[in-house]
Formats: sequence, C-alpha cells, structure tokens
Amino acid sequence: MKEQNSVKIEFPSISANEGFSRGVASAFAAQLDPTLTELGDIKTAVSEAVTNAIVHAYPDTIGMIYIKARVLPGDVLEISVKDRGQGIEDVERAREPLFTTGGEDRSGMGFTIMESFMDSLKVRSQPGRGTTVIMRKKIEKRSSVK
Amino acid sequence: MKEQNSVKIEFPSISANEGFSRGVASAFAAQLDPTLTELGDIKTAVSEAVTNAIVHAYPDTIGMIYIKARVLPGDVLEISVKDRGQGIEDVERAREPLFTTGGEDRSGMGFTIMESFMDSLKVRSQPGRGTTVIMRKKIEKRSSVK
Amino acid sequence: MKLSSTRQGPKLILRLSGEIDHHSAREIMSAIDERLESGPPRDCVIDMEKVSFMDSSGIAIILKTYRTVNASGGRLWIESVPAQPMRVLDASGIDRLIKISALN
Amino acid sequence: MKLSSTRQGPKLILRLSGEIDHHSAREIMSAIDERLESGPPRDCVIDMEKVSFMDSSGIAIILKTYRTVNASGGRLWIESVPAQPMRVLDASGIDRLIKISALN
Ligand SMILES: Nc1ncnc2c1ncn2[C@@H]1O[C@H](COP(=O)(O)OP(=O)(O)O)[C@@H](O)[C@H]1O
Ligand SMILES: Nc1ncnc2c1ncn2[C@@H]1O[C@H](COP(=O)(O)OP(=O)(O)O)[C@@H](O)[C@H]1O
Repeated sequence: MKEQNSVKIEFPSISANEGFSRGVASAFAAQLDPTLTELGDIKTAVSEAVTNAIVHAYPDTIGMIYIKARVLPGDVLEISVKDRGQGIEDVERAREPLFTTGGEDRSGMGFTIMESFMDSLKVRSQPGRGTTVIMRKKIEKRSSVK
Repeated sequence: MKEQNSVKIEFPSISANEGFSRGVASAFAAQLDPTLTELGDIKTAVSEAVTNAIVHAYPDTIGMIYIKARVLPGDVLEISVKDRGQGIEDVERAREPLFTTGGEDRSGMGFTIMESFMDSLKVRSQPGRGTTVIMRKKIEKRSSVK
Repeated sequence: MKLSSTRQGPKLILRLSGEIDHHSAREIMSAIDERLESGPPRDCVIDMEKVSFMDSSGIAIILKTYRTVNASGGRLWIESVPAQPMRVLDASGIDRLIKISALN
Repeated sequence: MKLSSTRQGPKLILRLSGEIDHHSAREIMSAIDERLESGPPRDCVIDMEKVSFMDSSGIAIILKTYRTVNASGGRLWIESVPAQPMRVLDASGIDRLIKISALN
C-alpha cells in the first residue's frame, strides 16, 4: 500500500503569509498530480481560510495559524486550518453567502467559496477559543500521459 | 519596524517530500523578493539538507523532519532542517567534498553545495540523537522595478 | 505595480496584475480610488488578463468599484478574466450585477 | 517521462527532463542503464534542456553514467544545461572530468 503523507505548518497571522500558505498547499497537493483547475481551487480555498484567521480570528493581534495537510486513501486531500482566536458565535449564519462582520473590505463569500471549491467543509468553532476549518477534495485520477 | 516572519513545518521522511520542502522554502523566501538565482540556490540547499535527513538520518525507517524558516533583520533568510535520526560521528569529515557513506547513489557533494549556495552553514549533530543544519543567506535588495 | 490605467475618452481602463488577496487588497483599492477620484469616468473597464490569482478579497474590490462608478452614473465591465479568477467570480454570482468576459 | 533517447549512428543522446532529485533518481538511473545496456555507444550526450531542477543526486547519476560509458571506451558530454543545474554542476567541479555546455 502507498504511504499516506501528512504535514504540519505553523505561522503567524501576518498577511504576507497568505501567499505562503497557498504555496504550501500547492506544493503538498502536487503529489496527487492535480489539474490546474483543481490546484487553483485548493489554493483559493486555503487562501480564504487563512485570510479569515488573519482578519477575523486575530483582528487586533498577531496569533498563530496551524495548517495540517494529509492524503487520505482514495487520493483525497484533507487540509485543516486552525486558529486560537476569537471564534464564531453562530457558525451556520457565518456560512451563509454574503454574511460578513468584516465591513466593506470583505465580501462575505469566503465560506461559500471554500464550500463550492472543495468537496466538503467542516467548521468547528468556540467563541473565545478559536476556529478549525477542515476541507476535503478528491483529486481525480487522470489517464497518465507520462 | 517590519515584522519578522517565522514558520515551522513538520513532515515524514518520505522522498516525495523533497519536492514539497523545496516548494515550502521557495514560498517562504518569496517575501524577500529574491532573484531567480537566489531562489534556485535556496531550493537546492534545502533539497540537499532534506535528502540527507531522508537518506542518512532515517535509512531504514520513516522519521519526522522539522524545518524552521525565518527572516532575520537585514533581509537574511535562515532555514534550519532538523531530524531525530542517526546523527553524524565526525561532522568535519562529513562536510568534506566527496565524502559519503551513501555509496554510488550519493555524490558526497550535499554539504559542499549547501555551503557554496548559502552564506553560512552550521551543522550540529549527536550520534543516535539526530542532526540540525542551520543555513543563512542574505537576499540582496534590488532597485525596485515595481 | 498592481494597477495601470488608461483613459480612452469617457472610458477608464483599469489593468490589474499579480495576486489579488487580502494582503494586496488595500494597495489595489487605494490605487483604484485615486484613479476614480481624478474625475469619475462614464464607463469603466477592469482588465484582468494579468491577474495570476484572486480570492474573495477581489470580489470586495470589484463591488466597491462598481458602487463608486454606478453612483456617478457610469457603467462597469470586467474583461479578459483568466480561468482561476473566473471560477471565483462565478462562485460569487457577481455576474448578475456586472458584465464579465473571459480571457480566450 | 523523465528520459527520452535517440541514437545517431554511434552516438546516444539522452534527454533528461523535469526535477532530478533523490526521489526521482532511481527511476532515471534505471532508465539510463536500460538504454546503455542495449549496446554501449561510442559517444553519449546528456541533454539537460528540459531539466527544471537538479540537486546533487543528479551529480551521482552523471558520474555513474560517465563511468559506464568510459569503461566501454566511449566519451560523454553534457549539453544545453539551464541556469540552476549549471550552478550545481559548477559547484561539484565535475567539469574537470566532463565537457559541459550551457543552454544559451
Ligand atoms: N477563523 C475565524 N475566526 C473568527 N470568525 C470567523 C472566522 N472565519 C470566519 N469568521 C466569521 O464568519 C464570517 C463569514 O466569513 P466568510 O464567509 O469567509 O466571509 P468574509 O471573510 O468575507 O467575512 C466572517 O465575517 C466572520 O465573522
Ligand atoms: N542528517 C544526517 N544524518 C546522518 N548523517 C548525515 C546527515 N547528513 C549528512 N550525513 C552524513 O554526511 C555525509 C556527507 O553528506 P553530504 O555531503 O550531503 O553527501 P551525500 O549526501 O551525497 O552523502 C553523508 O554521507 C552522511 O554520512
């Protein structure tokens, strides 16, 4: 059986790390040989989750963000993004399209994009303790052109 | 003053993660706006250090590899690669060009390349306990073409 | 440089480039504001050909620009959108408000 | 595909591509061995134009190929080397043994 791979990354909530987190996600996903579209979807979803941690979880401080990425049997990529920040009062409401507490700079489309670009999205949150977002996406086997 | 950025990454010693570690190093270094040559040097040095941990530190097992990357004042990139593997008996000898315990598949040039591509290289090792390699490289400020 | 612009008579063309995320959003938004303040155009085109990545921060930028242009009686289009930003625009449903054409 | 090859009379051209590291090395080495076993050539050229990354694992591959070709009285060159692999070749001092020309 093929080894299942799993990595952990940890970095402070500064906005320069949004690009870094996309690079990490894309470097990890590469082993599953995704299409450009799949890779773009993964990068976008990770960008949304990490931006939320930077903007909403730690609005006035720098806190740590934790990413775990692993490959599950059947070529499923799982990425979780965790913070120890403010947390979300009402997760169901937060997941609604256009809902935002972020004002004019935010669109309220973050969760909607994570949901539509990944196969599944779980959000666990406790006000005052932080939020964890777990996303999965199956990477389709392609007829190898190698 | 500009915030100093620092990240941690942790992954198992499987060879597919050599490419992953290069991707991570390159995504992190991007914030310093390196030239293509500088980026290539950083990726190569990280590739050597991570390959050593995979090949020499954990020859018959899968162990964990730990990378820390940070930006020091003056645009200096520091990358450390740590393992808890076999360790090195004689570090000075190991650092000599062409010295290898790896047979025909290895060239004995890993440390030499880390040294010549980075500004500094520290190797700390204890037989039976593991090895840490700490590399630094100053990224030159370019007259911004932005 | 994330933004260059050209005026063609009453039309303002805003050319975005690079990665559009929360990190770069503030800089882009203030560059757009500056262009719009120097006399609001009747029509405004956002050209995205050179955008290599965009997340929902880009949606907020586009909506804000749309409101400003709209408030002064102008119209807004988005042109030459590459595949990745197009998927984000599609997911946002913004095409019910703004005309969008893909990079071919 | 990491290796394609062509025979031109007594000359064997080995075209490497993609990333050459410890992860890909075994596959590349056995593909080269296979080509060399089907009758050793007098001359052998390694074409690196399509190599996007190479670390010291590539040096081991080149040295092993050199020894095999040399042992059967053949000569080995390396051609069309891009910037990043060239820096690795330079650092290794392998040019004292093998003729190398850069991709221009
Ligand atoms: N990591 C988080 N920590 C705290 N609150 C969050 C987090 N992620 C999302 N939220 C809340 O959920 C809302 C909706 O998030 P989202 O759909 O991503 O849109 P946006 O980020 O544009 O506001 C946010 O405005 C915020 O109130
Ligand atoms: N992380 C490590 N753990 C144990 N031994 C190591 C490690 N890194 C290097 N070494 C030892 O140092 C030697 C020289 O390393 P290097 O210069 O990178 O060449 P190579 O990897 O080609 O052997 C190795 O052959 C090995 O014996």
